[in-house]
Amino acid sequence: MKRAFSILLLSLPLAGCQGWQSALDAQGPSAQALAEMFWIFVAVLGIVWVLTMTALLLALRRRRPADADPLSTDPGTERRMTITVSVAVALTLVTVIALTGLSYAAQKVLFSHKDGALTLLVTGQQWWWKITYENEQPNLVFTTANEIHIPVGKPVLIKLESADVIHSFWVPNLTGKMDAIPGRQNQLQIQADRPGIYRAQCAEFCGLQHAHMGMLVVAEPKEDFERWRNHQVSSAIPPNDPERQRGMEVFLSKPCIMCHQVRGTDAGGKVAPDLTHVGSRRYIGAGTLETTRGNIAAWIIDPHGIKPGVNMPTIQLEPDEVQPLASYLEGLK
Amino acid sequence: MTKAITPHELDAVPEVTRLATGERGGVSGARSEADYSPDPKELRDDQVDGPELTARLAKTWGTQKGLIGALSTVDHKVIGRRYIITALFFLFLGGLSAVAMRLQLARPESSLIGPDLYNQLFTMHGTTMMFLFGVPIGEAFAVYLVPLMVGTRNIAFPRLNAFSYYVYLFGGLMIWLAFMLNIGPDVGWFAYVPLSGPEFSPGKRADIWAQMITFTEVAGISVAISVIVTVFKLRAPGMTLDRIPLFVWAELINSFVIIFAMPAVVTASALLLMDRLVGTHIFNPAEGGDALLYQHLFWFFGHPEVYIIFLPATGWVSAIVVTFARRQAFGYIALVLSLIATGFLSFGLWVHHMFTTGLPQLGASFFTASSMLIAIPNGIQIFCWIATLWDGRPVFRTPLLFVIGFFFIFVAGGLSGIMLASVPLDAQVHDTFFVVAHFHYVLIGGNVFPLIGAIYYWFPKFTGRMMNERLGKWHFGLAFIGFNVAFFPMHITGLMGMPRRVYTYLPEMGWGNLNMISTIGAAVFFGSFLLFLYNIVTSARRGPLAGPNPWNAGTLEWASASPPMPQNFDRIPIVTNREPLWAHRDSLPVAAGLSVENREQIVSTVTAGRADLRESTPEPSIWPFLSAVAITILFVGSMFTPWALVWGTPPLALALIGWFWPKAGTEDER
Amino acid sequence: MRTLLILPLLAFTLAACEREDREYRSNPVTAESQEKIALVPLSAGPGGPTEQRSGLGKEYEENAFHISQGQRFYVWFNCNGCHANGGGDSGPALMDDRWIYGGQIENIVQTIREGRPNGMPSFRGKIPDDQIWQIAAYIRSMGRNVPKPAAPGRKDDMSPGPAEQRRPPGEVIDGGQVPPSAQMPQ
Amino acid sequence: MTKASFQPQDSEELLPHRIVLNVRSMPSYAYGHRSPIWWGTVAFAAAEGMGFAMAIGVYFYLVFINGNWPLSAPPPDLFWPSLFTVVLLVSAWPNARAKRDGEQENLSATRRNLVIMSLAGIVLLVIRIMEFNGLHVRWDQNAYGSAVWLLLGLHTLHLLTDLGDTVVLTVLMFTRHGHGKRFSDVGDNAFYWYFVVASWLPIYLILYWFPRWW
Repeated sequence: MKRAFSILLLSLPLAGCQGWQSALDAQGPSAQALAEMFWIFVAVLGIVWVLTMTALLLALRRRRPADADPLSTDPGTERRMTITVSVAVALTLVTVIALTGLSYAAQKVLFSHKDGALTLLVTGQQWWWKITYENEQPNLVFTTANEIHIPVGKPVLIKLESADVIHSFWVPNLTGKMDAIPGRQNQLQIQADRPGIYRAQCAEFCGLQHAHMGMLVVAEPKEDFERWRNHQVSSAIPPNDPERQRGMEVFLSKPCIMCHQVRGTDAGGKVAPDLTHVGSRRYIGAGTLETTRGNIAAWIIDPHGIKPGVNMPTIQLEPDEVQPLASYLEGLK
Repeated sequence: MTKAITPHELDAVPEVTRLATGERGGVSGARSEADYSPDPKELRDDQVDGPELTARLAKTWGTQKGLIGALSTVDHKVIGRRYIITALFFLFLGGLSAVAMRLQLARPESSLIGPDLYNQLFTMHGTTMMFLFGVPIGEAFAVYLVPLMVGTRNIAFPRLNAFSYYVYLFGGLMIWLAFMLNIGPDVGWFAYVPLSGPEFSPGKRADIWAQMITFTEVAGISVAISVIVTVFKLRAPGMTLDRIPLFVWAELINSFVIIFAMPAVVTASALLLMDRLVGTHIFNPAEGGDALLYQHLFWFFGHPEVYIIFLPATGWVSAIVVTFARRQAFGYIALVLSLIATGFLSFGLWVHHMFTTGLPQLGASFFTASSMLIAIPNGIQIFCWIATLWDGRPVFRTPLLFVIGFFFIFVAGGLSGIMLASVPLDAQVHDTFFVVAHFHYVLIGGNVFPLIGAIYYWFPKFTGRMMNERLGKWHFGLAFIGFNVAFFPMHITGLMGMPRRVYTYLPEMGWGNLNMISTIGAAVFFGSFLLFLYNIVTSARRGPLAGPNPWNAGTLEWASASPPMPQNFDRIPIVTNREPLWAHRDSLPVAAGLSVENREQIVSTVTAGRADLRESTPEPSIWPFLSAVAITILFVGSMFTPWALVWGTPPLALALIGWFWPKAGTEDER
Repeated sequence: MRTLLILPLLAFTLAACEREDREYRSNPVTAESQEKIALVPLSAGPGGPTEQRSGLGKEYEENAFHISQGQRFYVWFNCNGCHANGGGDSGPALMDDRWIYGGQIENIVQTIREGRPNGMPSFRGKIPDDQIWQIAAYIRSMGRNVPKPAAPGRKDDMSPGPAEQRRPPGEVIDGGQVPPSAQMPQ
Repeated sequence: MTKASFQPQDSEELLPHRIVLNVRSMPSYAYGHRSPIWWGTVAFAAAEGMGFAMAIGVYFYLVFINGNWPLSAPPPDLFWPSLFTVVLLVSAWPNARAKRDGEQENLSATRRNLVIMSLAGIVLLVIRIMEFNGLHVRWDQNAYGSAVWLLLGLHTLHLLTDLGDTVVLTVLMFTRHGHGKRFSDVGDNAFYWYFVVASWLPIYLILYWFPRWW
């Protein structure tokens, strides 16, 4: 038990280095710069801490005779301590100035935006992300939700807005966070150096389901990205098997269409995530459940069991409607 | 018992000499001579001595029996004791809510506590710890100890002080009662708009939070003013500025920070209430308002708030270090100046809480520099304390152990704070569990550990009994280990991407083990407090009796009985040294001539501490309590209808008039 | 002394107001509420029309969270397209005291669910039952027919006038005139 | 580790006293900074002044955010606030006399001054009501309206508080309590009135002239 515990403790610092939502597993240039800077700070400040604590422990030795008057001071000791304290303060000042300089340098690099290959408008909503790919060609503009695809090695500009309360956009593997504030627009640049799937999560408390407001950033080679984009722009492909056709009927006859949009059908709601290609996304419920038929069904039957307080209502479905509906949505690749 | 004065001692107190020989400063005017000559029939303390003097003064200064008497008391020790117990009670409630949250977070996707309750819990935890424990506990110690330490008999404006306690109590009870009624605020202790605004926080929950701020602000500022005036005007004769105990300096500067910081948060909460209740548009971007304005106002208070919590702790640390190192403080002037510098600098840092809001980079850089700079005054304090210990003869009793714990934890927290001061690093760790770890290191390390040390240290003064040393050491061990096991892993969970204020997380995030460790640590930490509680209760009943000065400390509070008599001192001491009891081991120089039958105390000059007036201080009165009740009705009513400001004012005005109306023959205060 | 403190606390807790509950998972989950209500207080024979209320109405219109959700859905489902902010446009006003088809929450639920002649569509099957109740509760708050502490404050939006909570408490007069604007199909 | 290492004072008793100073002949009250209450008033004024500073900060923050100012409303009328300012400034004179006569403990003059100050407060309150009428904007109209009402309301609150204080003190002066320390209270009340005057001047400029200059 004890050993298992100490192993766990030892593995702690290492565990932070990996992960799909980790600040120390840097996958982009700015996260890389930040991680390096973080370790420099840790080293410098760690030394400061160790030195101070050593001084403290040494100070705890009894140097004064037991019968000394507490008001008496020895001028020599007093002078030596004054010098030592002054030196320590001076060293602190130097350390602080050095770290401030380091911080400025990193800040300059981080916030100098290069020309983006891509501009995205990300709107935080309670509790999901609406993503609009902007483009000068109107036919390449499209809206999706909770999953961003970016080409590897290209800087991507993210414009951040909010539809209700303050949210914060944070992909730790790629860069630091930036708030989405109602009435304002903030900007942030992300770039991934390696293909991969990185998780983002809302970092500003935004109400009941702040905990389940995730998003994926999928970095992929340019060709894959282009393919993905061209597919996302298109409307949903009508289903051709009877079960999914039945599912589509269910979808269109139920409250779903009041909020959700599936391009190419009558479903034109704009207040909830666009479902045109929901089946191609890896997660549903804003990074809450993996996209499988079973999870989609579970989500539709009882959204509040999974994400209590979400604005998705519980709707009235016959038992034989659930399966086709889930199949239909899962098939919206 | 009285001894004649020797010329040698008079040299030590030149100001006193001048006074004693009849020199008098100040305005000369057409005042009647009658005011100067005391009533010849009135008994004075140069006419009686010994137990008789003690008994007579105790009768004059005592608190009456019965409920009315208890509610009318203006004794700073009675009010201070209530303040301390109430603040500790809220600490306990805050701790309970923390344990509930830790249980929920121990496992991923745990369904123990839903998001609605969890949001209320973390809001209550933060609000309670900051507003109902953190600020009041420092003030509570000031209320109890500052008059004793500066050698006077009561706090300045004792009725205001009593009033502030009741306002604080009612505010705290209101928010916890609301929580039990499921109207607990659920918008975080910072209550950012628009989430806390009228559109996204329906019902009364956010109103309760905002109004609680009003309560604690009224209470906080009132105490701060009482403390400032006590330190300025009621110091024992001879206590010049450089003889003020470090604890008193810390509380003085703390009070100034409160006076200048609290108006910002009350502005924020009042504007929030106005937006919510009467439809103003201060925070509504569609009508020319701005959501970030709220954050500026809140953090203009919120950062000094951290120092409001920390500054009293520096006072505790200074007192404990000096007593247990058996050596006077090294670098007294440097310590005082760095306290003042901390107070000033604390107002220049607030934007470092807003680095991720997209403010202009240049402005943000300025705040990086100022935030890092505050490491300097804090560093000076730490080094001076270490130097004091170095040249001392440390006695390892529980209070000192907790101070050593403070060094380990607080310095670590301060250093991780330097990371947060850097704009780019903050962009990564802001609003993650890294920050949670950081500020618990700073606040628990910087306030709670010294506080527990302070309680072990002053407990004999408060109760007349010592606390159990063995339990104290166990308490320290458990608290130190529990704390670090609970909070150190949070640095890592934060870096692994876990945001703050989430009620749960997905299993695939891989944060489960670390969170489980944190929960175990939190349980141990909480357990150590149960031990503490047990120690307090049993020691208060059966602990060994303590004399007036069980630690053989140097400051004036130890010159009073344990627990102190209602009059604190039978005669007002005269101060010739920073550590009067170390300087005068055989007898205490005192001033005589105050009334035994009326509540008189010496008013002295601000800088030189020269005795100037013998002013009478207010008698007990029920009106401060009634005023607190009236203001509570007004505040609570105004959450439901603005008309409460109209119908709530006459009762309040009546109560205030009752408060200030002079009693025949005695004098009163503002 | 301690019991003295606990007793009022207990009493308070028992009387805890429903106003602040956040009942996001409607129960029973999918059933449509069955309410029997009359449009006007007139009926053949003495004693007025027979009515049967489930008490659900009170639960919704006295609850701040439900009303606030209703306010959200009122915009999401484009009610303001015809009724504006309650002052009426091509649809009748919702904040006055005249109610053509009855102004109790049960009437409003029925109106939303079934639709009414001259332009009000039926939302049965389009809006889940609990959301209809929430919208109806919000509509009740427009004329301040709900308790003041539960009524919404101003929105973070252009201000059309005093928010629901600041309006004087309204009355409900059943059986009004169809406004001219709503008489012709738009 | 034991108590012994503290060189304990052994005795469970308090230190014996040695009287080195006798304060018998000291006065029991004083004026101005010699009296604790004066410091209390200053401290309250500081806290409230900070409140005013915050409110003014909010106002200018909103100006800065919006650019155009005032927002969709004409600037407020000038007549009543200017009259208010004049009356307020004039009232500083009886206020100064109240303080001086109070310090000289001249009961009849103090009574007269306090009555004048109470009347001045009431007149100012009436003018203030007219002032609210001439703002041309409601608090719930837009952020500009909210900020204007905030500042004016905050100052009115202080006006009301001091008026209440003055009236109670006036009544006291006509009772048997009108002696001794009451005169010191008159001085503190006068001090607070100066605070009301001083805090008004910037607000007057900000509310009524600034929108015209912007």
